Amino acid sequence: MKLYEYMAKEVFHRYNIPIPDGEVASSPGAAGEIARRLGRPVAIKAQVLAGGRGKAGGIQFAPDPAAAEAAAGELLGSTINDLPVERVLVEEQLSIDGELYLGIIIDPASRGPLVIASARGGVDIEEVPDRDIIREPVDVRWGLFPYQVRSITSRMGISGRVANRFAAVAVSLYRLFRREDVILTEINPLVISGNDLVAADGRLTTDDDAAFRHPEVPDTEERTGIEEEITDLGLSYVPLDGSVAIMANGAGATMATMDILEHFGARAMNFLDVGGGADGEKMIRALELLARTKPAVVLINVFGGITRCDEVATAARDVSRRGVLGDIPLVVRLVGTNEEEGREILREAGIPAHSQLLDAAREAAQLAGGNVGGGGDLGDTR
Amino acid sequence: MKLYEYMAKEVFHRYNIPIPDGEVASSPGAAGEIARRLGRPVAIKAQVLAGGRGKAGGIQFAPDPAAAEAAAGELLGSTINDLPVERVLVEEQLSIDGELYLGIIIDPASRGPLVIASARGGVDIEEVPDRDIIREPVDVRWGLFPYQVRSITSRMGISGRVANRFAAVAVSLYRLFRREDVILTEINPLVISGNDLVAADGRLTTDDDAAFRHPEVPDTEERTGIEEEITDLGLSYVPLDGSVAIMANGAGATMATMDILEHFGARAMNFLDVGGGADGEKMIRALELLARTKPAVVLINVFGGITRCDEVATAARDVSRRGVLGDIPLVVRLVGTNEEEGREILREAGIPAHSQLLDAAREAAQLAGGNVGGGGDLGDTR
Amino acid sequence: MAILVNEKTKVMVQGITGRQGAFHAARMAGYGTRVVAGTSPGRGGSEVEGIPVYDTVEDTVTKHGANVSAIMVPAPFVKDAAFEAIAAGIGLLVIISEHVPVHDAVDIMAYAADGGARVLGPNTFGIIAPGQCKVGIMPGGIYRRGPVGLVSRSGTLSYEIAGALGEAELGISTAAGMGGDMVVGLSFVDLLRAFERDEETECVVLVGEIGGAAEEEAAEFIKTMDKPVVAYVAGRSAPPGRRMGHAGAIVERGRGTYEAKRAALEEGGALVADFPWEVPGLIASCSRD
Amino acid sequence: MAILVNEKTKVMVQGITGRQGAFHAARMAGYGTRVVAGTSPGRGGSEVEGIPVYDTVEDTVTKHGANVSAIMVPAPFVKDAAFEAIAAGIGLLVIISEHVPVHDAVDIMAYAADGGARVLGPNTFGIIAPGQCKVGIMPGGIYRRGPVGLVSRSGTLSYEIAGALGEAELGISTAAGMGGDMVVGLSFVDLLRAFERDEETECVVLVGEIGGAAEEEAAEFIKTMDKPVVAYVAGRSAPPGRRMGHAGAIVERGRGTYEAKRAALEEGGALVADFPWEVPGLIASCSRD
Repeated sequence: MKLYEYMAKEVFHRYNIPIPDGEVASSPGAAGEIARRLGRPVAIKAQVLAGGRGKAGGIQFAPDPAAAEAAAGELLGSTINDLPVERVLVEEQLSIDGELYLGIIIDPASRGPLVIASARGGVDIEEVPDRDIIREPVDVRWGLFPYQVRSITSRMGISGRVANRFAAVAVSLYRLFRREDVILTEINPLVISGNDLVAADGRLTTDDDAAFRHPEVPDTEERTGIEEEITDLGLSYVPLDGSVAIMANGAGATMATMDILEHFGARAMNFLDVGGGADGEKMIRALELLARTKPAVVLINVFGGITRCDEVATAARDVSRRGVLGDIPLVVRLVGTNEEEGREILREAGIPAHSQLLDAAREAAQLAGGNVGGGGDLGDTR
Repeated sequence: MKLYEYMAKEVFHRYNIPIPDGEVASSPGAAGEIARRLGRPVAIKAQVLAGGRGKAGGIQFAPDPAAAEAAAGELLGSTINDLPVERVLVEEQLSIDGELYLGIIIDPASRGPLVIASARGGVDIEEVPDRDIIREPVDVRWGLFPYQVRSITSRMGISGRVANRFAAVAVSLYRLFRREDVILTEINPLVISGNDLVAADGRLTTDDDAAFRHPEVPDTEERTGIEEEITDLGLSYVPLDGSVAIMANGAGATMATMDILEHFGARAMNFLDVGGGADGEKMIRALELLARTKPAVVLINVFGGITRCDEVATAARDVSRRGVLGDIPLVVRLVGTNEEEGREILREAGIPAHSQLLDAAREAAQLAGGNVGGGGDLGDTR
Repeated sequence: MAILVNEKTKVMVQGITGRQGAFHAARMAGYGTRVVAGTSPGRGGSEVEGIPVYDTVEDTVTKHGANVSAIMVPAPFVKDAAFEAIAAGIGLLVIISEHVPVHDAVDIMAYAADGGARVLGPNTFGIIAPGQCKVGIMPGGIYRRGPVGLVSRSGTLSYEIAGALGEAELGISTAAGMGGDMVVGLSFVDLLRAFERDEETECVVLVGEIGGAAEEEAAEFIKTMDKPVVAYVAGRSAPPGRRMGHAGAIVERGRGTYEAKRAALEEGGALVADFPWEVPGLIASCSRD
Repeated sequence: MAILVNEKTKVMVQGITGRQGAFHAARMAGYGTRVVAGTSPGRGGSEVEGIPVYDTVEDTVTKHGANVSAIMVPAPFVKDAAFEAIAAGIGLLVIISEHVPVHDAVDIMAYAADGGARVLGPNTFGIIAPGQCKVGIMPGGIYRRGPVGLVSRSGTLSYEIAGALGEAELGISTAAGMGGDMVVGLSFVDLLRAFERDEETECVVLVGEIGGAAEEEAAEFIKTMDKPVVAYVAGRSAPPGRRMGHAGAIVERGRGTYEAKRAALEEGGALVADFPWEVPGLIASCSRD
């Protein structure tokens, strides 16, 4: 889960990483009040989970409380990269003597935390040339030590008090990374302000799968109503921009289904991953929710492994019996674990079922009005 | 540092270890109030850092708030094993279906944490026969896992929900042990109450040397004024019951000095360990404090290593010049690092110095009125 | 022979009394796998589908010589189960459970490295040597024995490919799932290396998907291989920046796109299929070389 | 020869720019020890008493072949310093600093075991092979070279014994301090074993104190030794239950009393002295055997 900047900074603060003095506000008046308390020029920062916020005008500066109130008034209620601004962070403007970058991510290649540092902070790390980026994997058995950070700062070309402060921040950030189940965190820029370092901006993404260990962290995901309800079922839902609703099991199969639909000229409207052995009631509820998105067609593609064909078939039958889908056509492709039992259930319910994904995708695309001709020759290759 | 029971339980609670419902009180009225809030029979427990509290009458039971107030009135202001009772813990009385023992200590032999468990809780673990005690060392690289605790509970002969709860408590206690720099913790008894486990009593000793990492923990050491002042100097002071004040460097040498004094019929009144390179000003201040304890004689025994003889000599000279000791005689034994420089300083100041511990101890014992004859033959063995 | 498992493999199931554990333990045994035991703390002494249940992994090792564990416990308990298996000397852990916290996976991989154990997963469909041994949740019936090695990040997608191979009468030496999570044990490279050495395997099919850099790393290794590799990568039509169901499919920072992976694999010498059902044809074409 | 250090040992000092570090680095060098370098993060490039200072331990290893480190940094930084030394491949760490948090010591010992390094301390006076190498804070002048091995938990007490040996014209092969803390690296047993193997050593003096069980463990090992052992244990007059200056001297739970230690050592075959100055006489008596 991505945390808002102000939440990320609260976490930094708990781990003794210096942050600018400031507070979050959800009204212009409150923003002005915070600026008054700070008693100096402030930055007003839109709290949205989008990159490129600065370029999109999401950060403004105000020399006094009145200007702060005005700037907050402009930002609050506007949208930044299509996301509504509901809160602004009002912070002291820092005197900036330099900008560094510090991040920690989970690195799939080394199967552990990777510290990323650069003396060229303040810009998107993507834009920093590789030779200016230091990467240091961490052995989780022992954690990150100041001596390792000293080797990083030495390669960054920083020394003295700033290097010592950098080591302290990095060690704290690593501790936070592990204890809070973080998968990505960035401090960019980590501002050199006099002899101190301050986390002027912060990104923090926690592991959804570890949320059970952190009941205190509020949920920040920005979801539509349907997404929310499906997530509450413990299933994975992604809204897209086409006209076919897909229910499939497993991320890979879902993506392959979309790829093939696209080949036949149709696009997915959304997809629902019921992988991992979701039970029948959940699937029925999920199909009800999918129907509410009013797709041109619903395509169920299940290659049963841990998901069992009989349970999927039972759900499809019940959905059909209850008329949950209205007049939205249903295309089913069903193979794998308990396939025979599943096909028997569908047969009794009078629901036709494909065994080939190709055929199911073609039919779904056809029903969605796609350009099926384009993929006609594919049928012959197998 | 030893924590009071109520403080230990606060820490347990922070780590999700169940504790009885209750609160600490420092007046009988407050104790009655807590009992009223709890609305059931309570235990009133004197908060003192002494073992054998129960046997000494430090735990009382009260069926109602009035009885609780009365019991608290009896305990507050009394002493348990010579320690004044300033606070009582008022807790719900638990229904007890069984009593277990769980502790974790730093084990010098395995150089790491050692989990100690027994199905025979509720009595001092010293009194439990060895065959009923399970010991399980923990690899700090990975920590304590439930599967390891299951092996412990299986050997304890407990199973089912109680075993699962035991594993959860043990894993939490281990996490607490590591994160809070604990050197000894005990839950005894860990009460089986229905299907739950509750830490009915708790002991927690933290590492003084790690106090810098835990600025939030209040200091509970019960010290005399002088002990407090010497501790504030960063030196180690122990009050005893004899008449010779000892200032020495290093725990081993201090104990050897006491042993020899005792052989000559004198006992230490207190000792001060200035090991580890204490500087001159600290030593002077420490000698001033020692003088306030009114010993019959002050014995300085320094074999300089990291402690330098010249600094000790300078301190002794300044103490003598300023008349800090009044008419308390000073016996000095000084050898080791910078011995020549030290002796020169003492010579100039007119302070005699021994080079043999034997001679210094004999003189000190003599001045303290000890039975020096008893050790007379020792002088011949070297 | 096959890689990692074969007809001598002695499998135990952690979480055998759970709904999934019991179901798939029976399926595995039904397939002919030597499922020697299972564990379920507190349920030791019972049986599931005729398979003896113990409290500890150690018991399954000392009493039955188990050397592979299929881990099917709920996500919060996977770390404990994996550590127990490694400490008990299990040589290969097949972690079926999904939604395992990534920091737990990190710890498991570090401990496995210390303990000399290998890990497939988390979030893997498992591993199958057709006709010999099935450790996982895949539908065994679709796998025919033969000369093709199959390695995949995704379960259902690999079934799709296995099904297509079967219809083309192409058999499989071993099909292994790496697991779909951000941090998994054995990598494409580890498994490709094993297939390169395996006598039964003549060529390898790699099934990838967008996100991460695992396919790019595999592409580098393929350059050094003697055996031909056919690849398929899912996610060509996926919009960038959306989370596609699991953490391994995060597309971000310009890395891990379909185009990047396809280009790297082709440069590495792999034949890349546009659709799952093209894979058998490409195998035939490289066998003709 | 001696144990652990000798005239070829290349010593570096961590914390060499500190008050104690600078003082004792000069003392060690003055004794004839090959003090090849020191470290002080941020002070690299300078010199202390003619000894070159670097930012990292790695530099002292690659540029000067340092193989022993004397750690003299403030307690909160000891863990970092020790890990750095172990990671850099230093073979013996002599941790002089006291007040090191015990959990830090625990971690250091575990990492040292992983990294193949040995540790004396924390809170040790160090180790000296008289006339060859001094790594520590002991007054070098009191040590005469000879056939007696000396091992102690306490610094000043071991000086006392070394001084008594010297006055009796008995020399020392090596004198090593285990460190006075609850958790230390090399134990009495480790050091006795080294002395048992050392050709220069003919007998060993063990200096113990009340608290803990290290002397009892040593007593078990002494039973297996060929070389005679003379022991002295401090703390006979100490009241039980008081903390005697450091954690190693906690007397509690009925273990580690003077009586228990003395009885164990005597049962193990050691001659036990009542007072430090009796040690030379006991050595003479066992040499006559």
